[in-house]
Amino acid sequence: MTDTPSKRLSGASSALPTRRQALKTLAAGAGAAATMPLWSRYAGAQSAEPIRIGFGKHATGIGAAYGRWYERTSVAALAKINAEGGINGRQVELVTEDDGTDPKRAAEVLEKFASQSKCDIAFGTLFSHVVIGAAPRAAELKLPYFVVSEGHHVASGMLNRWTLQPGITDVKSQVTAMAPFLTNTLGKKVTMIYPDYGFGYDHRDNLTPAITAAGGEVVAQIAIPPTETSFTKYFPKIPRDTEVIYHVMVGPAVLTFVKEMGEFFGPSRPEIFGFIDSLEAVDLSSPGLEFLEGTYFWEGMPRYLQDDAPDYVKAYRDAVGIDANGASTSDGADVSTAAHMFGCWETLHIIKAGMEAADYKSTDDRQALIEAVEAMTDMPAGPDHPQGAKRFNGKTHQVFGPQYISKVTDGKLVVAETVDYEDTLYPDEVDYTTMSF
Amino acid sequence: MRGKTWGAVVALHLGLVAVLFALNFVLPVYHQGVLARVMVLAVYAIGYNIAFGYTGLLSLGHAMFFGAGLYGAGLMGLHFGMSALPAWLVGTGAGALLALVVGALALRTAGVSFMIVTLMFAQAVYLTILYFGDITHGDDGFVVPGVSRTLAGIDLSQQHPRYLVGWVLFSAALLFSLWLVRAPFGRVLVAIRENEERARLLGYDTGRRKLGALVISGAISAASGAAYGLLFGYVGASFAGVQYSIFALLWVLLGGAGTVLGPFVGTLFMFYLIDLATGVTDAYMLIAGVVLVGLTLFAPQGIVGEVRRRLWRDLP
Amino acid sequence: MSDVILSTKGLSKSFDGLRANHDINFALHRHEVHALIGPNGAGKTTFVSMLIGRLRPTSGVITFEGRDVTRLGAQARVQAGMAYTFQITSVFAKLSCHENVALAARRLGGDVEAEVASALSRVGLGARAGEIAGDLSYGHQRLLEIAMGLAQRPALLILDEPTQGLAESEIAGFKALIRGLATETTILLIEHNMSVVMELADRITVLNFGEVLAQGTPQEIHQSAEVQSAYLGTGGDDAEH
Amino acid sequence: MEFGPYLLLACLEGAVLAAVLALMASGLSLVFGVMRVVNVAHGEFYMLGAVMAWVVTSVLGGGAVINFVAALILAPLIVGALAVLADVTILKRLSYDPERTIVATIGLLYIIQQLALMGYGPEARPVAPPFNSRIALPWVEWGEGGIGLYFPWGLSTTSYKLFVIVAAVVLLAALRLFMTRSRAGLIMRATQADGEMATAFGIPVERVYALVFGAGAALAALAGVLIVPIQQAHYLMGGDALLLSFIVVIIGGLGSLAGTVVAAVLIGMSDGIISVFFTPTLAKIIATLLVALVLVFRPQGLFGVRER
Repeated sequence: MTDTPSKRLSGASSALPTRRQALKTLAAGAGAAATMPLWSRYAGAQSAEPIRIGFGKHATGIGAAYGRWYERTSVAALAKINAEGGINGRQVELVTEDDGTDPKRAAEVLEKFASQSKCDIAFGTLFSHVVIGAAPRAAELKLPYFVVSEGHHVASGMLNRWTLQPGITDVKSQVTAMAPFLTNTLGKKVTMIYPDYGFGYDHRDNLTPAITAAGGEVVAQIAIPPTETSFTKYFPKIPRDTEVIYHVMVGPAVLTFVKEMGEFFGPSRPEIFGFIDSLEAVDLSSPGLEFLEGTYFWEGMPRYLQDDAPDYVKAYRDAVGIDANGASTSDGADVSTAAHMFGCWETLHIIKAGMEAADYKSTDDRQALIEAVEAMTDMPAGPDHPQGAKRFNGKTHQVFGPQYISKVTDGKLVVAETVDYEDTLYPDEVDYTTMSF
Repeated sequence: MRGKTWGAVVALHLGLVAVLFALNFVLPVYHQGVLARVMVLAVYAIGYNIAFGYTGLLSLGHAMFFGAGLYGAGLMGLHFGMSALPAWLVGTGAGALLALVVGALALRTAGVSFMIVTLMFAQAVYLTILYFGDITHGDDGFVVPGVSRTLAGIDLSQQHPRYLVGWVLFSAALLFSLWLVRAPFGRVLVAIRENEERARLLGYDTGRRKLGALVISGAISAASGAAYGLLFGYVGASFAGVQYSIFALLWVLLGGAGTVLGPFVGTLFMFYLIDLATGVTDAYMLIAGVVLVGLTLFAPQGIVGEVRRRLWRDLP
Repeated sequence: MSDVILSTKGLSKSFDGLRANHDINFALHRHEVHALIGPNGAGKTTFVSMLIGRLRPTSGVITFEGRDVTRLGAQARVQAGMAYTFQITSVFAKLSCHENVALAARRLGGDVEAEVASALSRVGLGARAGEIAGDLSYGHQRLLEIAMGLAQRPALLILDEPTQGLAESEIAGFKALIRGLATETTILLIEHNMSVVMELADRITVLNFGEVLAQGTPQEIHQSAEVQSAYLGTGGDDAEH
Repeated sequence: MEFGPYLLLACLEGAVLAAVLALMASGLSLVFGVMRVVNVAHGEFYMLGAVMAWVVTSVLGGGAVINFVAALILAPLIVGALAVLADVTILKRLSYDPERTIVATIGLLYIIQQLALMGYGPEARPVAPPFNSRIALPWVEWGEGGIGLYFPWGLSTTSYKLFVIVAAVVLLAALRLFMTRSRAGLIMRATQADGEMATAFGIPVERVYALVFGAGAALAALAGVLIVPIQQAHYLMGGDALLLSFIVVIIGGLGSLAGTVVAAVLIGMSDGIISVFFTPTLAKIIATLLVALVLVFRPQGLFGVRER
């Protein structure tokens, strides 16, 4: 993907999946532009060059299932933005590169965005180590880098002024928001099961004090290596007096994990609460998951269409192409990563809002874009923010939003409780706005 | 080798060094960045080549040396705020030390066993990095602090200083390996590769020389890892994983094992191959696989090796 | 300096209980050409392999230049002054003749170029210095082996079947070479070709079934009834050469 | 959980791992034993077995039992055929040179893995087990009224897991019978003992090599089919399985089938039991270092006899 846009259009005969989608995005935008009033088209024509957003995609490696849905959501969001006239009257184009879920490649991909494919900004990527590996390059390249990672690394101050996370909440706020529900509704004695690496430690380090603060107690912490493929041997470490099991696993073996947990407990299980990460992109009707009936999950955004869903949520789901069960409308077995991918949609809308606030014209305005986003605070729920009302903290570059707790009912996830963003806040750990660009 | 052709060889290598220097000022910014990266990684390949290409030690665990350099330098910066040069030296030293320990054990084996033993040791090193997550930040890795990315007041994260530091390191490694293969020590390494028993019966202590070669190889690989961390600012466990051991093998095989220029050519070629392949397919590692199989089948000598075979027999 | 450069006492080697060498007492005098002969499977190669250090003896002692070398590795013995040429050619096939010999000479330091030129020309390969060793004919590779031995300026040169595969004319040259060498070094020759043995050797040791059968001058060995009978059954025609 | 039931559970889990590992490692060991090459792509054949099981299941769309039996037959055949193809087109042309073969099979590893990613996708997909009922296990207890049985919390296994153990035992016994009693097995062993001699006796060594390579891959695929109802088929699942098989084959003594099976049981069981005492990552570090040291100091393996 090193050629210029004009070449790209003429060379469409060799169009490839990612390229084809970019083209579709463009075509949709062009069609929409034709229907708009003349002045708008004129404005668009003035700077015909589209705004280019580099999208680092987990297309291969362990993050691949997420990458696919992140891309679908992003393409859908841009189709909407373009149909509504683009950004500052310019069309927006997604330039997708595989980062291999690998930090080295992700850093290279950022270089490619900045200097080769002439992207205005970079965006994307979930896995923490990939973000942490790539972020220093973003700062060196002075390339705004909007991540959709849910890691705490942004708000912890580890990264830099050019890296922001305005579209998805971080694990620290998610976890602390769960503690009251856990202790008040499910039980006081909690056993945690989490992957034995950074993402799991975020859960361990944040949940334990939050549970204590809420009057409960973490009775055991069981770390499981991320490469593990069989889990039954870890379950005996769960103390007998456990009232709640809190689980969060990622990677290809998540289904095995949940299944074996069910087989372990049989009919006499404690209350079970999990982060949906354990089952993201996994069909709840998969064999072995029957036992999850009646257990609870954190969801970033509900996977199943809720009865009381507002119209903008329905519109969002239709645009992305997921059915009432959160699976692809074209393939019911292709389950989405609904709890995370909304972050791409919202981030792209924030980029639009930021660029318009900064009157973004060219890459010279990148700094102004960062400052414009830093100045944002409240983000009302609506078509741009279908997951719910949020507040952005410009100092920590981190957004705070609602958290959903859903119960498996008749094989579907039904929202049982919603935690508003006010209850997920925590003291600032960094002030990026004091750092130099 | 007669003096005249040696002169041409030196001219070729110095010429490459000069061209790379000049490219800093003319290349578009993306390719300049790529080349800086390739030069630093080519140093890793040069290190690997000394063990594999010249001494015949087919290791499947060199990522542990690269990782030792990366973490040795990065941790000094993260925990002690050490500046770039001493941090780099610590990293390089850590790699040399690790190579000494691993070599003392692994060199008791040969051939297939050596491959597997090095693979296992590297795996243990990788897991150790994960295990001591409190210090190493485990799987996430960490960003190298700015203070460690400064050399004599120059910010190494800037485009030109980074390129030039990479160039200095690469040039030093390239010319060192050119010198080494002509030096008596290097020639004995080649003799060991060709026929270890015969070399031993010429009175050479082959065990110690292999160990020496592995330590040099490990130190150079670590020098590359340390520089990589300091220049590009990120230290992570994936660099110590099995795939990066395979990469070194791949680059050297592709460029030509046992040639001085091969590691650079292989690294450069493979980088652009993958860079272009990602535009065509998500499964770009497929290209790596096809290249590996193709090389073993059709060009075991690699690119520079084929040049030597067909065109320039005295190319070292 | 003792007259005996190398000796063995009670040297034995067995493989899984199979006796390959048994209780060999052997002495090699300085500046002699000593031939080691015996029928196939008599244990000649096992014996020299222990001398040079490629095999560990099961029991017994090897003394070289007055020093017990039984526990030393091969390279240490070579450094002490032994040199060994392989029975099956074992040159560095991908390297040039020059580099092959230079590798042998370089360990000693000194004027390597002159040493290489001299060693190659002594075996008659002076004109082939630039050729790749693996491209040489088999006979020439054997000569290259000898040149590598010479370049080490050894106190003791062990030649394992050096004339195997050589043409008649080359054998003649080889004989002349060895005669010339006798003044500067000691030579232990393992050889099948009886004409070479009889012409070159000052003394001969005969091995049979892993034990010393006889020892003496060529004349004495030639007349020994024991040796005759040992060779009659197995390789009697060898003795007729 | 009390220590006794915990240990029993760890042993049961270890036995399942050991069963699958023994099958897979036997394939690796067979290939190394007869052909003297290390097949680094072996883990990918295991993965292909699992993926094929999913493919067969979804194409047939019959009942769980029929699907599973079909997968058990078809997947090893398909994977074995692919391996034979790889042998004929690649390994044969390398003359089975040990080092070049390793490099080529590393290439093969990436090719298979990435093709699986392209064709099958990045998801972990499940296959329904033919039967799967939870079996709670009792434990003895000395209570006031003497010895009593009770069912501890969590002490259970499933009928399918027990089936995997039994199936592996049967398959390994069959393999042993095949190698020792059948003519084909005899030919394989003759080739293993001395390839040149075998050629001299008119054994078509090349064909034997191709079939052995195919059979080794088929064993890995079989292991993959058996495991997929417990785990799921995923395109990256071959890596860890390969590493474990390496460990087993090395500990068991390269090329010795009996040693391989013993080592698989040892490694599988200890994996379950070590996790009782150590943190899992530390256990893995210790295990890998141990394997490296075994190769360094006892290259014939723990159970092998030193070759002269």
